[in-house]
Amino acid sequence: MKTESRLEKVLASGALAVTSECGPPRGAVPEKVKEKAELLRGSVDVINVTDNQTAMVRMSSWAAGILIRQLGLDPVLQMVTRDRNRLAMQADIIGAYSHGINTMLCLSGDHPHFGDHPMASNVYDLDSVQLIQAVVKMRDEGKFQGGKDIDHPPKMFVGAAANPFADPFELRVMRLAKKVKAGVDFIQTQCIYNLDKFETWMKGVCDRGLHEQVYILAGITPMKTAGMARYMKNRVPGMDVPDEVVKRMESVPKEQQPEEGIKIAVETIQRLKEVKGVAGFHIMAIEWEEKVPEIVEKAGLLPRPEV
Amino acid sequence: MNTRETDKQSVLVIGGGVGGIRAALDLAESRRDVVLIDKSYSIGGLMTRLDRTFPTNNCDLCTISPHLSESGRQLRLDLKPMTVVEQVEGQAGDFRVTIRTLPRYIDVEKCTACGECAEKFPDWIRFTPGLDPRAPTCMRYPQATPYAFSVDADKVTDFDALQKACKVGAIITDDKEKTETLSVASIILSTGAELFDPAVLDNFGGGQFPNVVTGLEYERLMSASGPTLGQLARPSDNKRPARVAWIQCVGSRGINRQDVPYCSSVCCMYALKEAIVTKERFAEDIEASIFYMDMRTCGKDYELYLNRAVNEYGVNLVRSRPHSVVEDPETGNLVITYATDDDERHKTEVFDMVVLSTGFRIPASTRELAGRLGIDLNEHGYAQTSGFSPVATSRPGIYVCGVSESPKDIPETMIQASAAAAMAGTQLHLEQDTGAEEEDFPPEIDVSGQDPRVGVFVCDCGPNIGDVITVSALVEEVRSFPGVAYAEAVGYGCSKESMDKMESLIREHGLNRVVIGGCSPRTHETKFQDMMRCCGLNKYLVEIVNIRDQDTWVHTDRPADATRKAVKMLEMGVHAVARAHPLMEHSLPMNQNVLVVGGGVTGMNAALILSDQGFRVYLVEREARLGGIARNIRATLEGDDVGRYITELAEKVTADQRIQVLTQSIIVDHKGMPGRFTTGIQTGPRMHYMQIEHGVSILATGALANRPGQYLLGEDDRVMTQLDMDAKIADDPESVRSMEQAVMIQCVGSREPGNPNCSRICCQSAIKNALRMKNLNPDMQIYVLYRDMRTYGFQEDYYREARKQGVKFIRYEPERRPEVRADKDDLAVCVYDEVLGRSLEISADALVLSTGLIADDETTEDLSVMFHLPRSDDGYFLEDHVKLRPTDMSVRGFFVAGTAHAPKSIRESITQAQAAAGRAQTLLAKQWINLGASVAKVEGDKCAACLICVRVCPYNVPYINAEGYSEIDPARCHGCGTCVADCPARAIQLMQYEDDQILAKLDGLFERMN
Amino acid sequence: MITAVRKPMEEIIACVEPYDRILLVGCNECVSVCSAGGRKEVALLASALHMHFMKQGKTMDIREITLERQCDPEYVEELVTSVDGSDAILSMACGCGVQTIAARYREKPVFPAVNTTFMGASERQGVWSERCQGCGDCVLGITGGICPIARCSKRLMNGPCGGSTKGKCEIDANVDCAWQLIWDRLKALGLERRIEDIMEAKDWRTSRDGGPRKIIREDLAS
Amino acid sequence: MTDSFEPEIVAFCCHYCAYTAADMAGSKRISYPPNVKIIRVPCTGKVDAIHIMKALEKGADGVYVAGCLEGDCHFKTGNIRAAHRVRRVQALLEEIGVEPERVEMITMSAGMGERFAKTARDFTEKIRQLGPSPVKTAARDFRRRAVS
Repeated sequence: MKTESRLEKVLASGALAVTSECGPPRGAVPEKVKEKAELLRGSVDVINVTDNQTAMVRMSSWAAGILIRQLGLDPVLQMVTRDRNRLAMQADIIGAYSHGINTMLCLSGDHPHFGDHPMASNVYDLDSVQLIQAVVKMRDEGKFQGGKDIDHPPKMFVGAAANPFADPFELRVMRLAKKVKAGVDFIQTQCIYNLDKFETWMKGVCDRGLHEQVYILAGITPMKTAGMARYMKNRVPGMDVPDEVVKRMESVPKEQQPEEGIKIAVETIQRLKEVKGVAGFHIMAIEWEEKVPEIVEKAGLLPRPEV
Repeated sequence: MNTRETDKQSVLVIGGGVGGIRAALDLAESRRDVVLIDKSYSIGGLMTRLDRTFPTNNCDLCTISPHLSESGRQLRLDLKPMTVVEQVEGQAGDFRVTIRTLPRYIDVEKCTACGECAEKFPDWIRFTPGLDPRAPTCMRYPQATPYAFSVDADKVTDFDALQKACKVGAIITDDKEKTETLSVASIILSTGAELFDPAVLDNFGGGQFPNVVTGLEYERLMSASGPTLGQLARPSDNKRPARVAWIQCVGSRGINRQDVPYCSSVCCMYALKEAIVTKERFAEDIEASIFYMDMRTCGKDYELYLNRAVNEYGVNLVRSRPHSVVEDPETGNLVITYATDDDERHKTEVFDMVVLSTGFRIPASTRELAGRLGIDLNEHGYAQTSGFSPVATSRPGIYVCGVSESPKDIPETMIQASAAAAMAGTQLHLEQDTGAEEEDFPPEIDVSGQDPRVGVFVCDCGPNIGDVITVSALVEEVRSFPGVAYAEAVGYGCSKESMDKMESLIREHGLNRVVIGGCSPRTHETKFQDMMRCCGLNKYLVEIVNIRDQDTWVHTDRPADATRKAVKMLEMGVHAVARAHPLMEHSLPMNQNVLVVGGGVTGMNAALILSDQGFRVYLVEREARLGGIARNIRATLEGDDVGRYITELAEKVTADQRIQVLTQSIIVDHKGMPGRFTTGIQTGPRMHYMQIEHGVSILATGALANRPGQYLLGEDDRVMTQLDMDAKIADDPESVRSMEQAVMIQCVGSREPGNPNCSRICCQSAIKNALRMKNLNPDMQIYVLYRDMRTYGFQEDYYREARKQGVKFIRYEPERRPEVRADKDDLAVCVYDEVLGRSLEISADALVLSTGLIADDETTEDLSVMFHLPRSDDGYFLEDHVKLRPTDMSVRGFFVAGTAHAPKSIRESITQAQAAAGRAQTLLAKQWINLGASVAKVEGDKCAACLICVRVCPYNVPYINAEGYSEIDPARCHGCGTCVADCPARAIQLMQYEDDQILAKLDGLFERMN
Repeated sequence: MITAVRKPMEEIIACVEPYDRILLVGCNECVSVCSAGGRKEVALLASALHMHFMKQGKTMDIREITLERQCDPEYVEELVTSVDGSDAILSMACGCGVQTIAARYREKPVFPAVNTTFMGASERQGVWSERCQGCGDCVLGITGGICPIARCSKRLMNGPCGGSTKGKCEIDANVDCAWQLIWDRLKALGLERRIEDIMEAKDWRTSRDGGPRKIIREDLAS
Repeated sequence: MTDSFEPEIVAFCCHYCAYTAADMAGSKRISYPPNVKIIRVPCTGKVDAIHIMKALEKGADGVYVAGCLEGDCHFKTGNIRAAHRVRRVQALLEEIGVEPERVEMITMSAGMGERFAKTARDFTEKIRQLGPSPVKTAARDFRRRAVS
């Protein structure tokens, strides 16, 4: 074991891991964080805490992470390289680890253009691959970016994202390989609707043996409405929602659409369980956290293992 | 070269339509005297009556005006309107032609086209002749040449009154018919043709129902200068039609009493053009339907035009020859009754207007004229020519061009006109350019450093200016302008007397700038520029202020305002001319050698004509021997022996001392400017490098025989191209004779994606081979599978003959192409017959594919890069103007001919070769090229080398030179000034229109106002 | 080339309003090439200012001069006689030119008339695109000649990110994804494997982050 | 005073189309307001934005550029370049509070004498409605104040 991370332990046990996420509130309301986290208790292994998701200001991910930790649950600290330079990021990593946060996800983050602070400076001192390298270096070599030793290095279980659907597709396996090379421990993928394409990607991943070097958690997002399906298909960059999925959502009456969305999510998990290289699931139920337990249950992923 | 008597002989051009004008201009520009006669009062012919022309849908007036005004100015061109040929004696090189000029009753030299006479006596005066239904005083087009009126003597009741009305004394009451005899070396017939009058037909309502018009009448209805001033309105009720139908082949391709059998060649395109323009310019929702038999869009890029008409504009094509047109007397609407291939039952459809696409007819007057000229006409009344001498008539020394020879469109007429000019020129000694014409003027006075001493001369143009404003008071005011040294009223400024007076005043008062207040610089600038030169002043030191056309004529009823405006206009002129400085016209010594690229029929013909005129010709051919693609052709449709022709031609070229033939040679580099090119060539089996210097270049690189891998071509011996069959008939007639059944498929590899244009020659090739096969074995069954039979012009005769001999023509649609099935014993073609409505299977001893031509893409690409020449999308060379300059290329000094330009027949290639030789002579005839003065000039030290000029120039002239600033070659600059206005560093000025001159005009206008 | 665009007239007018005599200085280098501040733009701006102040009933004395290069003191020296007769200087050069003038003519207020935008290349007539950020440590040799710092919206050194869609950047469908371009180019060069080489965290000291930069060529400077 | 306002209008006309059309209007004796003064250029592609600005600055109430119909430019694309420049000048005028309508691009063919006259009439009427150029009036008022 590289770390004390609960996620690492679950994955090492060979069980399919289940992760989910919780978006911190846009205000000083710690109760909100706790409410959301409680909804997930018992259904998932760890809870991702997003970092100024979609470039909108929210409670910082490490602060929300500490609140979750205080509940006895395990947060995954998401960190985007957009907002902080390497000084700030390393400081936050040490700080978070000091509060018992031992799992993190390295991301580049959405461009400020998409959020409500398009006028903000766009830092990107590092990119996501370089952040992985930085965290791994802190953990394994006990060194800061500047080269100096760290007094009690933070032992983080390091994750990163992968989008099997973005362009150019042929590059997607290579980019994963690059993150693996940078030292990443686990991967959470973009939400999967186009299963064929995902399987093609996974095959590429397995062909190169990458699945043996990194745990891959397939991303699942249940859709609430046909409108959401259309929006994700047409408006969200890097999202691949096949027409059949949109049609399937449209084919049922509005009031039954949420149920259909959950059904699709469950079927997706069931099919992906059989796919070689899939080590677990990352269920992102955006502002719909209460449905995660239902999905996990219906997908036959309960109970969560004790580790 | 033959030495010929040079007793100031000229060439006589009969007919002043576009063809005649082009031929006359070509001859004059190549230093031959020419007499252009026309029986009408002013020249221009049919084209000036068209609204817009295909395929660019441009306005004709803008494009033809330079041609017409050019012809009015040419020194060597003697224009004789209202003149006809009486008698021709003598022989080639030495004709004596008697011509008769009808009285005009107006002295063209004196007439200023003021219109005073027409104003007073509208019934007596003709400004323009023609079909225009408006008053005879109307100006058909503003560039009428000669720019003068004529009197209709039959209608004049009081010559004295008329004489008094003319203030310049241009009325000649006792004008008489004049007869004179000209010494003429050769004659060009370009009298054109008439359009068929459909009133003689009883089924289409032409001349009977108001809303049935001919194509030409429809052009007038659309034209901005037409009777409705560009408001498309149908005659019966002046309402815009919502549904218009065109009926093709009215009076053409018929067998009835009033019909002619041949195809008029232009009607398909003009109908498409009219339909497109109707939708484009008037309303998109006007429904346009064309009833046709075969859509004959076989000119360069015409197929694309057809596709655009259908796909982009939604023009509705109906393959049918309608039965009748009947009017609904209540509404004036028209009911067309017709049947189609797939449905023989008669259908009816209602339209608001019907346009009859009428074709060409040779008028009786031409037949008479032919008699007087002693030339043969063919059975259709057109001048008879032979296969390989396309512009020579039966009588040596008399040539023909344009529609007098066969029906054709404007670009073909232009090509043939230039060809006729070249051939007619061969009868005449080419005079050396001694520069004598230039030397009539005294040496130029150096005015640099002198303060402007502006002289202002204001014409009264009789009442035209003088009746509206008081010229003397105007002159008085002008005298007070700063810089004005002298001002005077001069009556009719352009009269000889006034010009003389001005000259002496300029000298007397030491004037160094002149402003003329009078009429338009468009018509009179040259005249006053010459006056300046007579005074020893640079011709760019005069400014013409257009008081007549743009002030007194348009403000007649407001004399006070007109006067104020005239003052301001003159003030602008004075300010501007004060800033003017002498300009040098650029000229370059002309290299007299010619480079001809391509040693096929086209290249050889061009080389021979130019060599005959005394020019050295380098003929560069890629292959080891001369002849090109025509070596594979044995006979033409008309039955001429191509093989013998090529052999003789090659022998002549090889024996010619002035032609250096370079076979196995390719062009590798090129530099220089028009008149002084240097081209590098690698030649011979060892690729020896040499450079040649030449003044002009003719591109005759030909095209390639297409061999697409379709219908088992190249896989099965029984499948061949028309070229293969042509050779087989000549070389192995026995095998052809033994065939019982043969199938031909048209449009293989043409008119389809990848090669969307029509190859033009395949329909005639198919007919030719079919007739020859029938000749070998009359019992042979021949099936021609076609999309449209495009036997334009007189080829229609052969098409009809083939049908008569039992050749079967089966139409197919591109969506349902024929299919070919072959095994060892049997070759069969399966085709869906649109008429029978079912599939047929025809077994064939031979399957002959009409594969046509494709551009020699590699060659044209290489050369276009080297020579900086544009190409069309399908890889043919692109001419400078698809309508009016079909042989010239965008780079001066380059000409294109033959199939390098577009697919065409041998005869058409020869014509263009002759045209290219003729056009080349317009440059070669001069020792110097005058490039004008209005060119853009870069101030190097201001230039930021930003490349904007390089990018915006429509002719790709500017470049960044070795010193790192933009340079504009005055030899190639067209003088539009676009680079000047876009230069961010204000480093470029357009001579004659410099910024400070334009700003000075604004100062002149506003200075005393504020 | 440095690119610039003219400031809104309102802003320019507010700067020069208090004065009666303006020296309007163009530059014949980059800003001429990008049509922002050469002789032509100087004349247009002068005319527009004239008209604006005429509307206010004020006659503004505007003298137009375009220097060969405003970022060199020798050229800027040419203004010396004209400056005396002016109350303020309005420069149409990039920020470098404005500062060179300000440094030389300390007693006169200097205003920029353009916004300096970026270092770019011209794609075609009238279109300029950012190509370089002057990071001081060029990586173009390993990115196939396409700069991820200037041309990737997130200046990712190990892209593309998950937002790359059909060759375009997620922030704007009119912006090419730099990493798609890099990938295409590497493929064309047969260097696909290079994409897996990790570009280490960049040392930004050579860039602006290291403080204002200066080049001293000892051999030339002495 | 606006009642008797007679605008001063400058028309930059290309030689091949608009100038010829003006002559055509003359030949046909089609009257149009004398307010329009023509400056001939070889092509509207030659008309510089500065020429238009200077005309207004020097005292024009309106300026139009008249070239060939689209696609008919004797020099291929000069009229299109001119149209772009006119739009740019309009934008600049708007920025300094001068009505952009005072500047316009117009196209016609050589034969359109009627259109030339109509354009001159319409444009003059439009400028008459707009009133004198604000540039000019203020300057004049100012001078008047200075004198009194």
